[in-house]
Amino acid sequence: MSFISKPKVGHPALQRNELGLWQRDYEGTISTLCAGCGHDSISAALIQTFFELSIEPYRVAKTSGIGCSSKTPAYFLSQSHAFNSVHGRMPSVTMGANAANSSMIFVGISGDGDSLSIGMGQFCHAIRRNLNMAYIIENNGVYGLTKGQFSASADIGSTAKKGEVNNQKPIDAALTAINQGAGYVARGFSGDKEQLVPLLKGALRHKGMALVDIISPCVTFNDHEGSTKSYAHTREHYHQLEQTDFVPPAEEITVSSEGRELTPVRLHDGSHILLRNVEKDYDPRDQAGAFAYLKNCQLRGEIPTGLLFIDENSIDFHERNNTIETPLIDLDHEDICPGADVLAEMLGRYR
Amino acid sequence: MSFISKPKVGHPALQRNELGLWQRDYEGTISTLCAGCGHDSISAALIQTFFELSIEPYRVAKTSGIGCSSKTPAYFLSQSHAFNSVHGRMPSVTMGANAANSSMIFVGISGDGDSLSIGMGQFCHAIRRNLNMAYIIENNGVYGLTKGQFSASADIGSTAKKGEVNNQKPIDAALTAINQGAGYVARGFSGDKEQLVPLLKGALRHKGMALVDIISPCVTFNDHEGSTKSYAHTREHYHQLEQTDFVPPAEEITVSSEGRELTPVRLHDGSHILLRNVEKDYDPRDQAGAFAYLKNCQLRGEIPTGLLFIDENSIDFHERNNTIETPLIDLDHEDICPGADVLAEMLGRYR
Amino acid sequence: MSEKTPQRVNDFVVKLANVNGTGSASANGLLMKTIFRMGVPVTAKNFFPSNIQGLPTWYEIRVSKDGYQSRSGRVDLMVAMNAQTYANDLAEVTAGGYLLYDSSWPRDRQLKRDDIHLLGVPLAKMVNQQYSDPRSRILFKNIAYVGVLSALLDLDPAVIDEILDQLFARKTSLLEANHQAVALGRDYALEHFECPLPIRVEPMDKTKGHVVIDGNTAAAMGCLFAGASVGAWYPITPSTSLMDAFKSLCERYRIDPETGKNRFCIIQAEDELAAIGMTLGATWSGARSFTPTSGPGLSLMGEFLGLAYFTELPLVLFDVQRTGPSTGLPTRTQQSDIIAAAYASHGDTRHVLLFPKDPEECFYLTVEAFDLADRLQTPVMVLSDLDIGMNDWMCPEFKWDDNYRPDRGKVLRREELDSADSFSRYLDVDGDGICYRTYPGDHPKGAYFLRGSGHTANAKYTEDPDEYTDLMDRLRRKWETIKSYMPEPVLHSRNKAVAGVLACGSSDGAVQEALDRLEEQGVPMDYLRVRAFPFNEQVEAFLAEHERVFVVEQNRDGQLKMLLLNESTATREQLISVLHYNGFPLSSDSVITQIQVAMSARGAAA
Amino acid sequence: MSEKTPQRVNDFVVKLANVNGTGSASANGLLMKTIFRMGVPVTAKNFFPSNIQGLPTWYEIRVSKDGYQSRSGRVDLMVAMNAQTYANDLAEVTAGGYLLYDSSWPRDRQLKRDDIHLLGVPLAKMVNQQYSDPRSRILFKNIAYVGVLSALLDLDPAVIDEILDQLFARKTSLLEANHQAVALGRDYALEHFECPLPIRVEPMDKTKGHVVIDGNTAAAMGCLFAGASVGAWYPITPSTSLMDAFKSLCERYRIDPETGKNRFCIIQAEDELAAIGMTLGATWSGARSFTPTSGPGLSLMGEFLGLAYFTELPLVLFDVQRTGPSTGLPTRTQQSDIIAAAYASHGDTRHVLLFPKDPEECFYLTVEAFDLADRLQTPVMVLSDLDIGMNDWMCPEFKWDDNYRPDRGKVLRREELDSADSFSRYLDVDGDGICYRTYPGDHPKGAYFLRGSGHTANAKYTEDPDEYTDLMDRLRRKWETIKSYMPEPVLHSRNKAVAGVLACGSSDGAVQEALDRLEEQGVPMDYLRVRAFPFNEQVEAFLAEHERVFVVEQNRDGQLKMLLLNESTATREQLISVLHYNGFPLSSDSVITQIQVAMSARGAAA
Ligand SMILES: Cc1ncc(C[n+]2csc(CCOP(=O)(O)OP(=O)(O)O)c2C)c(N)n1
Ligand SMILES: Cc1ncc(C[n+]2csc(CCOP(=O)(O)OP(=O)(O)O)c2C)c(N)n1
Ligand code: SF4
Ligand code: SF4
Ligand SMILES: [Mg+2]
Ligand SMILES: [Mg+2]
Repeated sequence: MSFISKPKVGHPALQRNELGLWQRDYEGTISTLCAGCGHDSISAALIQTFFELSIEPYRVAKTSGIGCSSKTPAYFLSQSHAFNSVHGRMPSVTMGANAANSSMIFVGISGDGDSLSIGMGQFCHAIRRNLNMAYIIENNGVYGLTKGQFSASADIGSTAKKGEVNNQKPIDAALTAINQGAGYVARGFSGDKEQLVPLLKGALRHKGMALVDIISPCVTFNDHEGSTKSYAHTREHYHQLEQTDFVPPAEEITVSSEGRELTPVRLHDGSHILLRNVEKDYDPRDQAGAFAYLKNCQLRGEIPTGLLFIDENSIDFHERNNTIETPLIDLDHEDICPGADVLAEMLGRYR
Repeated sequence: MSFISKPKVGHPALQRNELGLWQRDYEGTISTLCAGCGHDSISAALIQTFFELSIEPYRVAKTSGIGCSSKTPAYFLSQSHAFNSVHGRMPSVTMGANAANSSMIFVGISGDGDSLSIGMGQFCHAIRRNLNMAYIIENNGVYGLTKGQFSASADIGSTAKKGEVNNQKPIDAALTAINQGAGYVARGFSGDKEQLVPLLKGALRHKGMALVDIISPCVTFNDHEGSTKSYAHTREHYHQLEQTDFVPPAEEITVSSEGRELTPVRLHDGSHILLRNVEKDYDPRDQAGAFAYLKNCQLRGEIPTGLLFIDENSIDFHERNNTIETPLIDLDHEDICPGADVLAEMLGRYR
Repeated sequence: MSEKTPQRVNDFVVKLANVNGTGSASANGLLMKTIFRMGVPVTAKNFFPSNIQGLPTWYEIRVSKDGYQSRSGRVDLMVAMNAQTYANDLAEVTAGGYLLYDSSWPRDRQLKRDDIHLLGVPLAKMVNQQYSDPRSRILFKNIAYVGVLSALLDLDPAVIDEILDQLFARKTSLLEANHQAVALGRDYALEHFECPLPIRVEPMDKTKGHVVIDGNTAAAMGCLFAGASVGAWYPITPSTSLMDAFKSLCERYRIDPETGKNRFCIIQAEDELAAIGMTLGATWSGARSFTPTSGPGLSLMGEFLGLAYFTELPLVLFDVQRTGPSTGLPTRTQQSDIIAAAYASHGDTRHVLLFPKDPEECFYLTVEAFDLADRLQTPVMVLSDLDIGMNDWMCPEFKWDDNYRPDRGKVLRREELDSADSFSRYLDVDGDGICYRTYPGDHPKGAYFLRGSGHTANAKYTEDPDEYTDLMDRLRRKWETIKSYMPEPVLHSRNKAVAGVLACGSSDGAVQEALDRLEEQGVPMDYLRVRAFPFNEQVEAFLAEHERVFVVEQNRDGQLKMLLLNESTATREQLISVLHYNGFPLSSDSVITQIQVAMSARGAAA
Repeated sequence: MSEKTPQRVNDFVVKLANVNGTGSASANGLLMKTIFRMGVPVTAKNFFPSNIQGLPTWYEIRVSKDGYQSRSGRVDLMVAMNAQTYANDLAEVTAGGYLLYDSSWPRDRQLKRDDIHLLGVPLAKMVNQQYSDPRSRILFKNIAYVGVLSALLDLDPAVIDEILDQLFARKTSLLEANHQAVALGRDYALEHFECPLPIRVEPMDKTKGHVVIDGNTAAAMGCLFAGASVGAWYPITPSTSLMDAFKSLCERYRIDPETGKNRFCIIQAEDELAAIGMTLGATWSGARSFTPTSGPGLSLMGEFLGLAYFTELPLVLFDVQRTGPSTGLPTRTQQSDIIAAAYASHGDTRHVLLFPKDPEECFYLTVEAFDLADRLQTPVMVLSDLDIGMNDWMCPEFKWDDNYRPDRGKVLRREELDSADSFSRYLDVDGDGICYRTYPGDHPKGAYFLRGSGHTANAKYTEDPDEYTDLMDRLRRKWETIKSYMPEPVLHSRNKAVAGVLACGSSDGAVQEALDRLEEQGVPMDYLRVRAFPFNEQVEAFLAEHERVFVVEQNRDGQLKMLLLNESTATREQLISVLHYNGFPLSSDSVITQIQVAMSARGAAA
């Protein structure tokens, strides 16, 4: 960032949304990330997403771990609640917050280091629980904040700024999520907001774990030649599976003339994601097929983006656990404290 | 276990092996696990395996975490070195031990709780590093030692002893390993020693991460009706992909009359695993194919066993990292201390 | 054989040596409960191995008309049901005492001791004649020795029957067999021995209004009544049964009658790091939330505890202590996490600790822990231990005041925020170091950014040295405030006390008994039982009033003493450690002996 | 304008205010090195934000003919290159001092102070005329102000040229441009200002035999020379550069000449739990192995540290401390992990700590740490801090004795085992509490079972109370042995000292300087610098000899004082805390002031 404040992120947005809010009501504090950092573009996409979905900021809970990426919650929705926790533990904090108040909209922001190294266990288990949240990984293949070590998502053969070559297999966040059965798995690129915003909208509207793995180049430590997470490399190997569109619940889906390649995917609240296939025959509902396809891309060095996998019938944590709809924090004490008589009765067993 | 000492595990083994050792030289202390526990059968299989491979016990490093399963290292090869560490952290301890002395034979024993809950991160990263070890998960779907809570490998719908139903998706150790690119992934059953021993032999001979996920029923907390990890359920849904045979380096592979269904898989030391297909068309060299097949089994409630996946060309940690062959602990101080003159030269840069 | 055993009516110890996984637990419980229902004060300690089946386990019942709850160091009657431990069990019997064994097989060579009485009963033989399937044989052998003991100890058969009737009300098939097994043993004893023994039970009226309960269950009840709605945990002995109990309570008392849905959320985490993370997420959201754990889990929670301290999140953590370090002896007790808990995490951190002495206090201090955590906005750790948590203690029935409402502390909710001009999360409005907080989603004005890095009064990021110092100084000021909120210590004064004794938690019973004995020996002492850290004025006053203070605790390094040295005006010369750390609960005789030795050493030196 | 500035030859502070990520680091380093090469003692502290680019950063160079290394609290010349911090930077200049700023834009309104001298140089303008591409413009602006300063401070241009020639020996394209930029600034200054200023550098001969180096690099050299072959870590500021340095040293000096293969193994772990697990696996195997970390990482290592203590595994851990608690201020310094480190983990645990005072000691104490860890078979933690680890310090060149051989302690290797009758891992053969160990794979007789649960002298599993107690008591005995192995504290006595001062680690410089000043003021004090925990006899002797001891440390809670209260005979009355914890390195004036205040308060009270 620079000291002279940048123009506020996003379009001048001369319109108000359904809540009567301006896009700038969805902005955050001035970013302190490096000028050009992919993460800042993601903040911009998030601002647009929340604005367009007309979500009340104070109904949003932003959570994160530690890293440049995990600073992102400061840079959008400053009127929301945020919990910037410790390194790698965003999923557990989000789980607890969601347990206590399931009525909030949860968006967790993490990095590849935060989620795939120190946070790998919590990441997998949050998926396993099918925690209802949008889980965003700002994936740059390095540890930005600690100055450029390879992260677990660095590809074999990718080079560090000073020339060191990574020789370990990458952990692919999307493949891991698909394997573990996440209900919504998408991949985007910080440099392609047009594709990203509908993917983010879908993630927010999907009920259950929605992973959005976003390639987000680190201009300071991983944007050189030889890096496979640079802007240039990503653009070159970028492979869009579908064109994506988000249709809110009320709107009708107009099947255009090219209707036959158009897949509408219904989300829990009645909204839809419209997919227009680019890659013929890619079926994001087929787990094994998606896995095979993506593994193949990995071998070819291609970066497939779009909605990679969706299970529209996934059952979220609270449903599985039979939790009451009312957020637990809204229950009165009388609703949860059985009272003196019951205590006496209870103690009867111990006499 | 019972106080009256049980007959020593294994066949009476009237033969000595190539080292002139008896099978009882490979035994451990008397098990303190419950009578009938699957884990004890695995100890027996390990005893047979090491005996038949004629491995010098003191050249073996046994590592484990915490759990009934993690007690196993006490019950075989009492003349070996063992490191019974803390819960979920066996992989890191093994990694360090292997870094210091790559000449040892590493066998790590873990449980489903130990590896797939608290240890999920270390499990995935040990695979990622392709640490040269046999990684054994004694998988019973519960936490035995803490008295029967569901573990992360418990299937949806499986019931606990007192009737509680598990409602979370399982983490499948083998699928996770395949996804992450482990070079050797097998599944066995504590109740089928015949299949298990060759799988264990292969795991010990494979150079790199060799996972053997072994269904190992917990007779005390998870062997009732309704459990999907009971002896009965496992036997019923057991689905052997191949018949397996292990052929040591020196021996010739005799392709029998039914030769066409026989796949010899060559391991790094020149030994072979011979696979005789039971499931036609199952190809353990095809990552995406294996994944699809296993996912399908999961849906059908089938338990596929055998060598699930192999990558004969996998490159282990030290090879990737260019570590010297000599175990580091065998280097002399002169080999690693540059000496006074070099120090003076080195300090020149700081003047 | 031996000297005559003196009469020990309602004042003796029965110890039962068994093999775990053989169903002895229910037989032993039956025995204990019978005595309790006869109105005689009784407690029991269970010594079990860290495995599931086949290893030695002991159950020690102390019958004490005076109501002493701790171990006394004696064994009047040993029920030796485990051949593997015969030798030790035999050696443990107090001279003049009894050893009951299974005489189905010859054991004479093993059972050599002249100063005690041997009582052989061919239990296995008897039972094998009666029952045919192997499982029944094992189970009813245990019930049969209860029958034997009922005759020897003069237990009321009607009470036994009553308990059995209640236990097997729904499994009538088993009921008859149980009655039968009791009779089998009882009849044998009446026929072959002179019953009752000099050690025996006489009905009293001292257990009315009491229950027999373990501390983990009591703590779970506390969580239920305090209104905790989220619990996250990872199983670990000896804390596991706390969440088990909470869960079954919730399943009974927290189901929404209309929808059948849960008014609670319990999450079995993947490990302790996740468990505490979830707990903190939940308290941030505004729920009362807790996590139970034990030593290794506590060590894993260090990083998050520092975050909670620094960001001022309420948190209730139960550390049911076991014998450390490392994996240690997972099924044995100790008070050895005091320092680890008080100063958990890197940097300048310090935490509130509560020390319940028994299940009763587990209940009340748990409720208080939630109130304190909310009021003080910081982690509150309840330091229980295996002895309290997993053993059955006799306690007065817990009482509940239906007027109780949770003290949520300084929280601004919708209405207050509506009318507020502005909100600063970390502004010390009241000057006591405690600020106002909000719940996410309540109100737009309540939004703030919680972070473990440097933050201003407005919850903005800062690296400014002065803003950082302000924050740290306020937290220290808050610590002073905290002292005034701490539950008071309990003082037991004695006339002409020659010294003070200070202890905490489960040491209480042994200390109380020891001090009675010492007073009888002409050495009266005052006793202060500390119930919380940080220490408050009463602790200071006690220290000021006593030149010599014996600090009794169940660890090797004198951790409570260390806390006193660090955080009170106590001096090194003043404090004398009385330590016990072999994994078994503290016994009164060990306290007496150590104090006597220390007194005479001092005396000699003086 | 203002009063006349007194001459401060070779005794002044220059502070440079920059924006991070703009390449100022190399310009500032050039400045410092020039002064060093002119033979004048100099140190530098870097204050940088926890981000990568665009936030304020400062570099503070202290030129001290007397060789003082700490901050003094004054700023004689501020180079204000960051408009965002003008106001504060201006305020910080000591009266009579100078502020150099970029006058390319009008700044008059912002720069209002009558008691200092303003020096405006149109740096941006000048540079923009000279260079066209934006990157060069940014970089060479920095080099240009070095040129300006060279004239103002009377730096030797030949020395600057020499350094540039060495730096850009391989990038000749850049060399010329750098020379040019220096000249640009220098010429401007010579033309527009009266050069040199009263604050200026005069060549001396005081830096011969010295180097300028940071502590993390020095510690890495220590690891290299001590023969560490396995290192495992997870990146965390400010410890990261330790492993970076070790890695590049290894790549240079540890490649097998024949095969080109590595004679080392460095593993970037997935987190700190894994890092310490790997380190322990490696030391178990017999390698010298280490892990560097900082506060949050230390908190995560608690469970494994307890295991290492209890199973007696050697381990060298570097905790390069930063400002806590929690994430805290990751790029600021503190000494606030002392308690967390000393008592890390649940149960009765205690650990050896070493406190290097500067990079030189980082080197020597690192080598000693490995010897001690092996000899004592327990974790040894080197408690460095950000100030030591990441700042450039002037130190005497490190020396190496080629006769050094690692002290691997009590290890039985192949030959010894061959002739041994038997081997018991945990048998106290020598009576000092330290037992013999073996390396896996060395010999069949050496095999043993390492476990964190209860174990006998034979490394067998046990839950027996006596065997457990024996083990714990032996470990305590070993702790007593450990004391005699600890590096001695350093005593600085003064004639007729009126009190004692005790400190550790990076506080040393500030304390030494403060005590010189206090002696000048007629208040001489003795000073003991503690270098290790547990404390040994010399520490006791110092405490015994001083009625009052000021304990100087860089944390809020007086953690070193707590250790003294717990683990020495020090009394509460005797110890007076001098605390500093705002994240910046300790300065001598803060020590002086606090001691003065405390003295007069005491004096008044007496
Ligand atoms: C427990 C702990 N260990 C290490 C660190 C240091 N650390 C801070 S951020 C980070 C890595 C961040 O990488 P990533 O999540 O990919 O975020 P990025 O900066 O690349 O966006 C590390 C290792 C820490 N803060 N806490
Ligand atoms: C840090 C920590 N947390 C919890 C425990 C308690 N614990 C011991 S074993 C175990 C689970 C073991 O399950 P698994 O690995 O499946 O082994 P099994 O007993 O089923 O063979 C747990 C939770 C522990 N020892 N350490
Ligand atoms: S270092 Fe990289 S990831 Fe961090 S802010 Fe800069 S560009 Fe972004
Ligand atoms: S509890 Fe289960 S896993 Fe543990 S020893 Fe018994 S049968 Fe085996
Ligand atoms: Mg990253
Ligand atoms: Mg298990």
